[in-house]
Amino acid sequence: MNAKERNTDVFFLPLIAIVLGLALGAVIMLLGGYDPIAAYRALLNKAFGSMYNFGETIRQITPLILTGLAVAFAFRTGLFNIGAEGQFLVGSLASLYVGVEWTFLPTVLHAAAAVAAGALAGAFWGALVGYAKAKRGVHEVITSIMLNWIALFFVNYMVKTFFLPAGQQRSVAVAETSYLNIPFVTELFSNARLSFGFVIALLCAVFFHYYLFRTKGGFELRAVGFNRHAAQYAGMNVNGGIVRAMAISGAFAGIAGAVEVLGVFHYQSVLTVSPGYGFQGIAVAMIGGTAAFGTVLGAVLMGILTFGAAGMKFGANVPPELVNIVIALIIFFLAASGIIKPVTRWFRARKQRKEAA
Amino acid sequence: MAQTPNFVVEMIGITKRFPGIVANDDIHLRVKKGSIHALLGENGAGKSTLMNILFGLYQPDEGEIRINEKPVAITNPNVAGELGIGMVHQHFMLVHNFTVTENIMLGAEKTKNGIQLDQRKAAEEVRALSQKYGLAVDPDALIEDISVGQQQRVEILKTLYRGADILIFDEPTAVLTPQEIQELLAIMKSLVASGKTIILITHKLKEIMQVCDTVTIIRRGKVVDSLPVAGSNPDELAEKMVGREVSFQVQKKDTVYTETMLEARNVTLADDRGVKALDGLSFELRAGEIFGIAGVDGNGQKELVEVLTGLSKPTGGEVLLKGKPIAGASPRSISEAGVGYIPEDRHKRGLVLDFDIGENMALKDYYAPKFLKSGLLQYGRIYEKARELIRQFDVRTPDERTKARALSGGNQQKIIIAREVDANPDVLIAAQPTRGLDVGAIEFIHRRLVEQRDQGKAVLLISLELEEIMSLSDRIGVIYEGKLVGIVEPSKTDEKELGLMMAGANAKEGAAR
Amino acid sequence: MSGWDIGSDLIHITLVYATALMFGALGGLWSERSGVVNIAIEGMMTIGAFTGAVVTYFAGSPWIGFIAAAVAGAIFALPHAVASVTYKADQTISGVALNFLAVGLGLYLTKLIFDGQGQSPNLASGGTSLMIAKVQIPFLSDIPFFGHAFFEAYPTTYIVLALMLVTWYILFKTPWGLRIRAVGEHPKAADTAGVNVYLVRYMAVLTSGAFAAMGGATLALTTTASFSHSTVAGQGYIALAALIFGKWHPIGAVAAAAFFGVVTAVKFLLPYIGLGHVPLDIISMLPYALTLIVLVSFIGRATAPLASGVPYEKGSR
Amino acid sequence: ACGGGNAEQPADETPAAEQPAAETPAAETPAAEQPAKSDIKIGMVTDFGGVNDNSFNQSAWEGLKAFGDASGIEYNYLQSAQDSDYIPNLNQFVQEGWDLIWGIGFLLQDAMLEVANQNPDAKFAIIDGVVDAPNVASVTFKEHEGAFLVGVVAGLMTESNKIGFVGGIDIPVIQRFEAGFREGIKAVNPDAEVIENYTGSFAAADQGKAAAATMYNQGADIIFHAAGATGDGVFNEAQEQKAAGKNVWVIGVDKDQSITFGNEITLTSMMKRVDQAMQTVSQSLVDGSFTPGIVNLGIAENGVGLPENNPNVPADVLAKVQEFSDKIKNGEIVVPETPVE
Ligand SMILES: Nc1ncnc2c1ncn2[C@@H]1O[C@H](COP(=O)(O)OP(=O)(O)OP(=O)(O)O)[C@@H](O)[C@H]1O
Ligand SMILES: Nc1ncnc2c1ncn2[C@@H]1O[C@H](COP(=O)(O)OP(=O)(O)OP(=O)(O)O)[C@@H](O)[C@H]1O
Ligand SMILES: [Mg+2]
Ligand SMILES: [Mg+2]
Repeated sequence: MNAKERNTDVFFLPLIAIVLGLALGAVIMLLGGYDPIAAYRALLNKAFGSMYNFGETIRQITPLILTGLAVAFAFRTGLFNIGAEGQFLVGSLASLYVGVEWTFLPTVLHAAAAVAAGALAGAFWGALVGYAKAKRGVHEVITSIMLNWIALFFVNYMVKTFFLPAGQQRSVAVAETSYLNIPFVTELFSNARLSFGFVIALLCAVFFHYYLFRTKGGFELRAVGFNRHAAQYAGMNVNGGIVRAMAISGAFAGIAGAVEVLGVFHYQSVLTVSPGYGFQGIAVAMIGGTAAFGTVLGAVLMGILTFGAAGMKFGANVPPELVNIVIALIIFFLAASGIIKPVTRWFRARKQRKEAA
Repeated sequence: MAQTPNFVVEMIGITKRFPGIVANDDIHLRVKKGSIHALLGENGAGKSTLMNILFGLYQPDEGEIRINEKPVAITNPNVAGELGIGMVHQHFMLVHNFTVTENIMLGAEKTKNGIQLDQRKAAEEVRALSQKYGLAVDPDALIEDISVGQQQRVEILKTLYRGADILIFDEPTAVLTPQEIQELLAIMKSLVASGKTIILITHKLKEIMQVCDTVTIIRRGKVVDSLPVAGSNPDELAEKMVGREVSFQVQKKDTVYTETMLEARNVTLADDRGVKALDGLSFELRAGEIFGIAGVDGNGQKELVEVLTGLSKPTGGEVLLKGKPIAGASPRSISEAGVGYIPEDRHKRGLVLDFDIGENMALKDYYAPKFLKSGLLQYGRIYEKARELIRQFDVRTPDERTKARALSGGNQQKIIIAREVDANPDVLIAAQPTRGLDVGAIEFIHRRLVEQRDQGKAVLLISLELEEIMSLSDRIGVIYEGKLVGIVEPSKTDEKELGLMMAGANAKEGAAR
Repeated sequence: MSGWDIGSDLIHITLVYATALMFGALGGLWSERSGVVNIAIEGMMTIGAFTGAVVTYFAGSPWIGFIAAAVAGAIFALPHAVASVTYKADQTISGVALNFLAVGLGLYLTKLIFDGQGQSPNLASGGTSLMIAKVQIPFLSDIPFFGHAFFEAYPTTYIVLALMLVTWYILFKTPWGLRIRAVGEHPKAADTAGVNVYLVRYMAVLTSGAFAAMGGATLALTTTASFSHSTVAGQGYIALAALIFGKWHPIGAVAAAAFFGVVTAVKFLLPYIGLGHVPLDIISMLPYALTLIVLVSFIGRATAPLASGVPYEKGSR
Repeated sequence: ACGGGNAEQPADETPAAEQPAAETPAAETPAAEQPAKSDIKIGMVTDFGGVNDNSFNQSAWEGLKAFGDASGIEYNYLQSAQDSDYIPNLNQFVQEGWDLIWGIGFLLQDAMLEVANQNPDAKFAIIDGVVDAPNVASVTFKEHEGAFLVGVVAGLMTESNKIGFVGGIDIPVIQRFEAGFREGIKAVNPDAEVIENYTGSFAAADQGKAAAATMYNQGADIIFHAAGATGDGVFNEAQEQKAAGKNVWVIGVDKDQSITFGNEITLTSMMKRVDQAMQTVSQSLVDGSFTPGIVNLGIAENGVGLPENNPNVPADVLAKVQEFSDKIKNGEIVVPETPVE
């Protein structure tokens, strides 16, 4: 395979995986006696049918970008962050605190401080995982799973103890000065809850790329991720690197939590189950090939599918869980891209034949 | 048929292509029964590939194999086993947390009542085999607890246990001590005497001269020549192999000692359980010399290097660099203070295999101002520097953005050497710098080390290859059980004496200061 | 309530609670010991719960459902094996895909079969229970304390403990086990010794699926009585944690699962030891916090089988 | 066994027309025989419990379904997968011009307030929550009153003098259940001990089962649950205990749960007539008499109470229940809304 072919594969493989995933999803719908065309049309309609829906789709995509980046970042440094879920939650809590209490801050500053608080809390929660791994050798998967649950109950406890208005299952609202919503945008999208958080998420993707591939810190983290022995010998602080990598990863997820509180709900609910953005983030990162831009695209795809799913139920009576199947298939084809390589080869052969003709 | 010589192995017109390279190009190889047949060639010439084909790990694209004059299709190692072919691999194929017996029986297990492993019976067989061929090992020992030489015996026992008659040895001596090498060569002789046939891949011409009957030389996937060893000589073989004349003589200027650069004083390193890997070790390394450390593997070399480079902190004693204590300092501060290090395991410590060449060459100074501008790495400059080093050190690679993983061992080693030498350290620590490399590459690396010395730098050379130590060093320290048991000059000793010291016999006086 | 009764009940509930986790952890063990990372335990348990509940509902016998679940689990694991063994996929990614697939497939099919309902019919409804019944071992169950604690349990608990011993025996005492472990540590060594690495990994992954699915079926057939989105709800991940906690050893993994069971069971017994007023969230946090503390302070470094996560490519170095 | 078939409760207000329609062979019934088609559309949005949780949400959906089938209006539901879905799901109905949009459960309260304010022309109704907006009808229940009555049953019928309460999430609605239940027990049997356990979830049958197991093992003989699908586990455990020869009971919630779980273990149920409220309010929309505001349904309004048939409750106990029921109805007893121990 030459370099050019490799490049086209980077582009084509995901595309083919997505098409195949959707096609197989259609077959499954047919087998179940549903109308796949109506279903996909309803899905797209739900995702893009009106400015409101379009705005809500962006709202759905935003946290996915961030938790996707969290997972991808850790992955790039040799760590599997299955704990974005918990980092997300403590991020929400911290931004809630700042959003409610720090009312002495003026508008933009208040929001910025609240987002920063979310990032810091997420970073701290991630750093715990890194610390346990670096200092005590505890596998990051198991600590993250534990910390996810701990975060869920801890955040509930804090919300109930310090922020709960009588008779409610959610916190008091954050001050309007900390809102991430931009009034004219909200109006443009007929009250959809998209916010400046989307821009923050995109900025995070840019930061992700630059930090990892253009700074010395990123250089170190990648080296640690690939080969910690060589990194250690080359004078890098391996343990510090692991903690730092998990902290940055956690910060992304923490910002996701902040954006949900400051841009979507304006309060924090007492949760019975985690919202699941962390786990979806794993899928997003995988679809995106753990690259910054890829992760954004992965989040877009994931957001459209999950938000559009309700439309499918509504418009074609297809159980919304079908999109999970489609997402699974896409990830699967991407992971085992060997399965679909024959398809790309066939395309190439056909193109060459055409060119030859 | 009857009058043709008795060939057990015939490989006829073998071709094997890998993406972008023809590893074996119409190779013909005929091995006589009861002989030791050498395969010689540069790194990447295609020797391992050819043997992997014979062993059923690869399928040839073209060509035919005959075993005992019958055409065969060796589709996997099981088939090879049935044909009586066994292989001792270049990188040992041993499961580190299994016992010797478990490793030997793996894939050919003995059971009682049809279900349960019968370790005892297998162990008895192993014991019997090791007695028969003089391969002493403890069948119940864990692989990770035994020496490299013993591990190799396990590999040989593995093939014998399966009843192999044709044994392939891929660079078996690269990791052995001189004594172990002699023992191995004797074992090979005894194997052949009992009717086995051996194919030996090695870069060491001396070994070929010592035990082999025939040698086949491969260059860039093609057979250059196949000739009886008797009547040939190392120079001729080397020239055929590399395609040019190779000098085995290391040219050195006279020794000009100046000040002491590095000094170890009573360095001790004990692990959690108090076992001492280094036990009051002392030496001085002076500018303008190559100080060789000879010793059997596992006598503290690894730990010594780790202490000197800051990877571990000694539990006792002092390390002085140009008079300043550095024991326990971080690897980075030691490296910045002027210590360079060519690690023994290039894949583990030397390189980030998934980084490209440019990144690997900048692995230790990526943070230097020359590569940074307002916090951002200047990849343009990093690659520019890499191109320069690639030229200077003759690294064979398509470009500077090729992943280190894709290079041959020799070229990977050159990246490390380029990086460490270019940093212009006052002290260069080289651990096993030529392990597994061909004579051409070895020559190159030796020249670089001597160059450093000649420029007035201090070089600490740690090697298991006595020949390398003898030819390069100005002084030789022998390490045994974590102590330097003697310091000698190469001109006043010989391999035999060194070998004895390495085995712990009676340290030479005037030792350890 | 006497302390003895509470203690006895604690063990009793622990066993009920931990059984599914034990299945899951043992399932993961098979796969990971052969060098295939399995974060899809969650998905495999989900498929097991689904199959167990649905087949039991239609076949009228929980044991048919239980066995069907094991078979379904093995089939469901097949794509993971194909991806990670044949196509050398990143095993983590493949596992993530399977987890998504299981939830999707389980609920999609449930809704398809049961007229749009997101939950299969309750197996204990309508007076006749289709659930697996607890057994009381004659005589032993009459022993004070120990009887209620250990000898009054679901058969699945005894099955999983038996499977733990079987797993241990196979892994450490038979040629198959030797090969599985070799493949998990150093596949190339196994390959050159004539072991079919791919076959071993395929079998191990399929076994893994069957075991984990039995865990899911245990949930559906002994505790939740139906399949829904909340039947497994993260227990597969806990099982994964137990596997790591138990250092990839069958007995260790089962013991770790039991530890999770204990800390969970404590939650229900707090009211009887005068701690009923501790906030629910703090109580709920307890199992996870305790685990974390134990891990960080006592257990520390656990090393996975060396080759786990690394696809084996014949002929590569 | 599909839950849907059990919906027909003897219900006073249900139009009689529904019965014959159900009895005619369904397949060939010409459209003419169906109740007149109407172009009114009523939708409902649930939380993540889903419409077959064997209690609350299911009750709501069955009510809407029964009403829709009887009146010929169009109906549909959307289940929320996460918190952030509430608003888009409500909006989905708003945007497509549905005439009345139900929110099922307390958790939708905030979302509905927001959507109702943004869409003053749309009409909404919520169960179990109070939304202060001019276009929302809020339906709440005096669960404490109904729970008081089953508390009376439990207090009179317990043999071990130990009674359990399994709650779902610790929210005001569920606290009302507990408060009433405790009060009812106290009224007839002040010595009885009440053990309570909140599992923290409405969807964790396994936790319900474990909670019930400990309660029964520690000597309780009757457990009242107010925990949605978590309560399924209470029934499962009771069934097992019964099979092992123990004399234990469950008091069901929301619907008459003996229909699902059988009379062997179901002592009685605290009916919360969500289905009827759904039908009544929906009917008012069809009639044109829809009035926003708060409706609080207690014993007097027939919103809570015991099922018609209670084969396991002796007549004298039922008489006591009737007595207390009257006292509550006429204000003689005021049941507290938060638990007093
Ligand atoms: N699996 C493989 N895939 C691609 N190329 C390979 C593979 N194995 C070997 N090659 C290439 O084939 C050539 C011959 O390699 P081989 O390992 O046979 O060399 P060798 O003679 O054994 O070298 P050395 O002395 O370093 O052991 C090399 O250029 C190598 O890059
Ligand atoms: N998959 C592969 N693709 C390309 N080249 C490969 C591949 N696998 C191995 N090689 C190449 O095969 C050659 C021989 O490999 P081998 O491991 O024998 O290296 P070596 O030079 O002997 O070094 P060492 O003995 O230190 O490992 C090297 O050039 C290596 O880069
Ligand atoms: Mg080789
Ligand atoms: Mg080599």
